[in-house]
Amino acid sequence: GGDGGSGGDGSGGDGSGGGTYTVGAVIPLSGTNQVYGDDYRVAIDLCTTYANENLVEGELEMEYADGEGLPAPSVTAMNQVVNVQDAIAVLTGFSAPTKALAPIANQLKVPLFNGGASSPDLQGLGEYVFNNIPLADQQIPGSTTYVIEDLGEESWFVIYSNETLGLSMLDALEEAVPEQGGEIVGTAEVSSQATDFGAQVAAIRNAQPDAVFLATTSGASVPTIIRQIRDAGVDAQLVSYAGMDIPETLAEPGAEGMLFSSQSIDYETDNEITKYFVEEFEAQNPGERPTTLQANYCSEMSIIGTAIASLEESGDEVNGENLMTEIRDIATFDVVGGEVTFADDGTVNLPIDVRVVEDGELNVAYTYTPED
Amino acid sequence: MLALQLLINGIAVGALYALAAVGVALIFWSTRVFHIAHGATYLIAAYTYVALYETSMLLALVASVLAAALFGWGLNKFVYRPIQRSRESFFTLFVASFGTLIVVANVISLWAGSGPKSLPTLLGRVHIGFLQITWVAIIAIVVAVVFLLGLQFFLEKTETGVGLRAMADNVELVELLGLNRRRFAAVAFILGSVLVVPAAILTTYVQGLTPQLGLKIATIALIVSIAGGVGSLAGAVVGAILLGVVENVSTLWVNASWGEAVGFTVLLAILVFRPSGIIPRASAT
Amino acid sequence: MLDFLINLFIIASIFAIVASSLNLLIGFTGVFSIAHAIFYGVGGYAAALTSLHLGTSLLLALLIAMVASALFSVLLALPAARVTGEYFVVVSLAFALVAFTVFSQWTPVTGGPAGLVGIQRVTLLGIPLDSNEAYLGLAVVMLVLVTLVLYVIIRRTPLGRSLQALRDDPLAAQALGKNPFRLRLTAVLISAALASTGGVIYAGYVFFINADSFSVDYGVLFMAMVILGGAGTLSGPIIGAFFITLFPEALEFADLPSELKGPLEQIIYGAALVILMLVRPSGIAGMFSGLLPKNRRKGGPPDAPEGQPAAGGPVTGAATATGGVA
Amino acid sequence: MSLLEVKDLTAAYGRHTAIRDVSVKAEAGEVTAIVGHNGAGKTTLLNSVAGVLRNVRGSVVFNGTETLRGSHRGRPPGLAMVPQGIGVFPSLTIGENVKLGITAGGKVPKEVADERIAVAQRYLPLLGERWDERGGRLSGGQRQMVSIGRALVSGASCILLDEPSVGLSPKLVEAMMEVFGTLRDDGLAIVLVEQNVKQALTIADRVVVMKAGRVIVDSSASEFSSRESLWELF
Amino acid sequence: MTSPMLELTGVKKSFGGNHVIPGLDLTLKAHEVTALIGPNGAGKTTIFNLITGFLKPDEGTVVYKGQGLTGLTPENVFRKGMVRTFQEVRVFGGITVLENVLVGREHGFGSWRKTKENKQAAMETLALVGLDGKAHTEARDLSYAEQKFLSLARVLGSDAELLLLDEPTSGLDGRSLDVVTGLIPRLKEMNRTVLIIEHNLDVVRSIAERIVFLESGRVIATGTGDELFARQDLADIYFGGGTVQ
Ligand SMILES: Nc1ncnc2c1ncn2[C@@H]1O[C@H](COP(=O)(O)OP(=O)(O)OP(=O)(O)O)[C@@H](O)[C@H]1O
Ligand SMILES: Nc1ncnc2c1ncn2[C@@H]1O[C@H](COP(=O)(O)OP(=O)(O)OP(=O)(O)O)[C@@H](O)[C@H]1O
Ligand SMILES: CC(C)C[C@H](N)C(=O)O
Ligand SMILES: [Mg+2]
Ligand SMILES: [Mg+2]
Repeated sequence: GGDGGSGGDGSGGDGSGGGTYTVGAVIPLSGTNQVYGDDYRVAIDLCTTYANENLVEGELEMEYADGEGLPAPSVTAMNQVVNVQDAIAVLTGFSAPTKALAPIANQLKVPLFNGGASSPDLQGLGEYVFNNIPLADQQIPGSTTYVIEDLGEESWFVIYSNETLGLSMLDALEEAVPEQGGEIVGTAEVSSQATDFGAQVAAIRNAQPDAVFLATTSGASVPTIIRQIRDAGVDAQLVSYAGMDIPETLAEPGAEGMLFSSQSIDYETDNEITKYFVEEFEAQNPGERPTTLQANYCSEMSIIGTAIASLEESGDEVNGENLMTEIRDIATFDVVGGEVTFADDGTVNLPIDVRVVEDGELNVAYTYTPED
Repeated sequence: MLALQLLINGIAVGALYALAAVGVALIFWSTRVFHIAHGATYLIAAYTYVALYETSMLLALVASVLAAALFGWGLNKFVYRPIQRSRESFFTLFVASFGTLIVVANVISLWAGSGPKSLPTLLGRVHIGFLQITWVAIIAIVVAVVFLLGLQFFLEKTETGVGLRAMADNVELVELLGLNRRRFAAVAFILGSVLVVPAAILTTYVQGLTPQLGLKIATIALIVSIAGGVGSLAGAVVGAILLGVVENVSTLWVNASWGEAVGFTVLLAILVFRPSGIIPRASAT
Repeated sequence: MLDFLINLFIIASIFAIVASSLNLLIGFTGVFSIAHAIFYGVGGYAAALTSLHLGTSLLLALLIAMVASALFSVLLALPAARVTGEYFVVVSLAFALVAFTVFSQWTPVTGGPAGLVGIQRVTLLGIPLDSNEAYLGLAVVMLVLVTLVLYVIIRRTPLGRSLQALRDDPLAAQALGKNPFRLRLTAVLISAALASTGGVIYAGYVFFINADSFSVDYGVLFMAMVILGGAGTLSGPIIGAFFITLFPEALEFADLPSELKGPLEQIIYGAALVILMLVRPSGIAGMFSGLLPKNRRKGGPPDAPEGQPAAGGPVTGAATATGGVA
Repeated sequence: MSLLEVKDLTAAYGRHTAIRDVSVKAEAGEVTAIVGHNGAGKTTLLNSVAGVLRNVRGSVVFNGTETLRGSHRGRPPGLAMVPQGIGVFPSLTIGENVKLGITAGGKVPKEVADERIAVAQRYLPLLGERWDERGGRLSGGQRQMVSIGRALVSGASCILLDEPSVGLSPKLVEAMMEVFGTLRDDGLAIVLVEQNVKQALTIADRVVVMKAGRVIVDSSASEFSSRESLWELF
Repeated sequence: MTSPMLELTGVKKSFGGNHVIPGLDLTLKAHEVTALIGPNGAGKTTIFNLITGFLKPDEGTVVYKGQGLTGLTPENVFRKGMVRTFQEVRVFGGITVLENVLVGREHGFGSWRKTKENKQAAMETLALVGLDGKAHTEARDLSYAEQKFLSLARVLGSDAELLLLDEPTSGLDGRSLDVVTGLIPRLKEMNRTVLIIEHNLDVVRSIAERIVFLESGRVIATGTGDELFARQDLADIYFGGGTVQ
């Protein structure tokens, strides 16, 4: 693991190369969302090694702090990794915490990377905030096009969580579904803490839709929702987005045939980081497949590594401010599955895959390329 | 039709709450421990069952009962009782109880992962026209009624039951009379803990299981058992079912994330107008 | 490092403000509430909204927050008049859950789950409090003020005496002309207003407010601070708040394996609560002589006949099934 | 060997020692009255003997068994107590309240229990009249009767009575004293703590005077009555 | 001239079919010490509860100095000028002895400004029962007898004119008893009227100017000690033999 003491010399070196650079990760290490934090950590650790071996001259060191996927603990955790451990960059995920951390990142001049949260209001949060994941409004059209045009499932039911992500997905769907000639025949809200979805399922049965879209942030409850929908005899097409394709979901028998949108990741891509990630992940987690989000967190280490390497080369001091400028200058990075280019508002625009669960595995069913 | 289905769902969920609530009602009322760690007992029972059910459902059930009983007994003996010995304070016990829940929930997530666990669907559903209800819900309702009657009998008719009621009134007096307060407390904890087992198992079948569920279940159980009427097990059951029904039926008018709040508001209102709960402890004969 | 310590002390001071104000209820009035995170939250939201719509004046934010919080607290005080003792905990728990839902779902006002962003640093009489050092100063001054107000109320006013009388024996207090409802209401109003000042300081510090910072877990945390420090003492809640805030941070310096860090920290925190309750059931403040805890002692006074109801009678509603006036 | 023998008993509440080196005996078929001012330590003594207090040193031998230490720690069977103050569980019926005395005394066959209840109801008719009513509905004095009734049904061979007459009407006090006299005549050991010395002397065989945690007088009742100087104490 | 201090007319109270007070008339004259005696369960404490608002009469009226008390809460009854003690000790354990007395004196917002006078007066009251030396002790650290005294001091320290005392001497030793019996007659000088429930006949004899004998919720006799103690019918139900000398 990449843990370690608080590197006393971690202030970022003096530009001569060979320093130790601390990168913070404010992710859920406990609580409801720990599933995600656990996943992210695997990828982050993996690709920290990659960056150390192949990119930076000095050494990247990870500092994890528990943000629980909630804003308040995340703020404390961020202060901790930046002020005590002198992190020069911070990785995070989840919409609400990312929004909460953004002003701090800008104030402390520490680049903040989001590889997991997909709420559209994460764009334009300031110079220091980078989302290397397509936000929800970019992902939705992929699913609607495929499900309505190709599969002919026209009546939709949306289950959404009443918060940034769920609401923005609902908005996007209300636009995208009719655009493709479909219709939303019903919506039901779920709260993130809930485990009983009887009311929502009853509403679905009442509306008899062709497709049910799950727009929630809580991966922990998605398998249960699916289970309860299926148990009630509803066999509509299930559709969701990137954050939900965790192993627990895929393991749920009722998820067979379910669709997930995510950025298109071509694991065959011929770049170093992709090859490394695919090989090492397979080696360390035999039989498992990385999630899209894991790929994103690996990519973030590669982006940070690349930018630091470039600073080292030019002899500039490696600190948060220079790192931010460097990333914005370079703009386009090799990442797992291809290339990303950061727009000025800190977002990336990528082709979208719609993948289908077949025997617990995800296979690409359709790829959608947004016109800019 | 939707309304009727929601009513049925509400009763089904309420029955599960009720199962979780009777145990905590018994414990809280007879020992005055604000036993939020009942959530930990719930988790231990449920995870034990999940870990073993593939071997044998019966074995898993027995192990679950033993684990719950052992935990409840041990918690009382090694945590609550020493605290009560030095100075009985309601909140001190509550903090310790809360701390225990945190420890257990996190130990479980270290051991079994924090992700959701689920069990294969059990027995399916009964259909009445468009309406449906799960067999699990029916079992829950039956078990709840059986427990209720059994406990009522136990409390009214057995010496130990009367002892527990005496303890609810005045622990010091129980001691002064030379009655074995510790034994009564142990019985209350063991019995109350075992009572959570069906709730834990049945709920896992329909709603899945995460370490976070412990706090939620214990909170609901405590609230309904007080709103139902302190010391009134029937009240706890009625309170639980009321909460389940309000939560579900209210989704006809409000978003689901308000459902629980609406349910609690109803229970709060009941407490304001009937401070002694829906069915107060027998006050007159 | 210094920044980090300043950050911690700001947070600890804020928590100490809330815990101290809660102590007025738990320690001195016998109103067992775990809903205090809500009033802290009302303060936070009030400050955020003031900052977003009315400008950065600290005094204005404090005024609005205290008034809003006091008004809102009436909803909690109403049941407090009828349901007392241990049973009120449950009422406050339900209240906290309902209010939390309002925070997190009433999007037009609270921003819903996304919360409110864009809060500005406050200014005091036109002077901006930009640096963290200045802000720490503000938090500490606020804590001192709140403690002072509490000290005066509790130790120097007839109100304080009446509240404690009510705590010790509601029936006897009534017989001596005290109106339990009005007293509990007053205590809840004051306590809620004071707690909201903590929320104001918090909002101005983190620039971001959403419901998660005011969840039931925090309500329990504040209660734990009061108990851990020593209920019914003025210093107890402050000690408790600093302890509970600083202790987990100290764990950060322990070299825990990262994949176990979250749960392990939680386990250590939970275990610490249990162990402290076992070894210091009356609170840390009790360790220092002269600050003896003034917890409610269960049962009667030392040599009073045993077995008398500590509280009871018609007003306690659920507490006794029978009129306890014997 | 006396039925109950207390030797060098010292008991403390925290740092405050309430009784020090107290030795008393209670014989079967005798009433031992313990008198003394408020706070003299009478209740502490009784509670220590009854195994309720924790911080106790010394020795209590009941029926030949040491009860302070070893496996018999706690309340020995055959010992019942009427505690000071209100001794009623308000939400239990009077019947249940009384029957707890049987529970505390140990398992007995139903006939024996019924027989004891009948006797108690004969002594205290109130019990019979209001058997199924809740204890919380009784007046102060009535509660005291329930408490006494509970000791009567316990089947104990020694009863510790801590100011049983408090709150009772004068006539009832007399009646109670008669009952205790009868029990004594049946061979029970009665330990009676009383404020009212005159009252106690009507049935006492021995009188123990406590002061500030110590026994200052231990004499036969007749001797005590005749010594004016002792009367001055009150 | 003297309209009665307190007048109960046709007061009835039953608990679930049990007619505890089937119909009671009772009058108290100002500046008198009246004892309310009678067998256990006669309804004495219930009468206190009915007068002071802790219980509501089913029927009948309670009039205090010409004002009806019906429907008033206990705290409002107090404000009319009467105060009670309870059969069991109820002190405010967590505050000092002095503060206990102050609680009964301080009412309304204005009392803050009069703290000094109030403390003075409270200390004087404490001196009456011999507790002035313990003014700053927490009440829970007092002995049982001292707590009984404090209960007395608390009601004396209030401005109430009518004092209802429920067994103020129960559980006290002879020495302490004398303090109470010495004090009560002096209350008249302080412009107080007293109604006292008491089972200790020595106490009743020494302090009561008038005795009201209650049985099954009815007044069956009223008179002085000499009149009542001599009556065989009352002895049969209450006094018993021998104890009244
Ligand atoms: N729970 C307690 N905690 C501390 N001190 C106590 C406690 N109970 C009694 N004491 C003290 O111990 C001493 C003896 O008290 P005890 O109750 O035994 O006296 P007593 O003779 O029974 O008096 P009374 O006649 O008032 O019942 C007193 O000084 C009393 O204050
Ligand atoms: N809340 C109640 N519910 C039912 N019955 C009650 C209630 N309070 C009192 N009683 C009954 O009313 C009668 C009178 O009780 P009360 O307490 O007034 O008696 P008392 O005269 O004060 O007796 P004591 O001298 O024993 O204190 C008793 O028989 C009692 O059982
Ligand atoms: C990892 C995901 C569940 C995060 C979620 N998509 C969010 O926006 O918060
Ligand atoms: Mg005593
Ligand atoms: Mg009475």
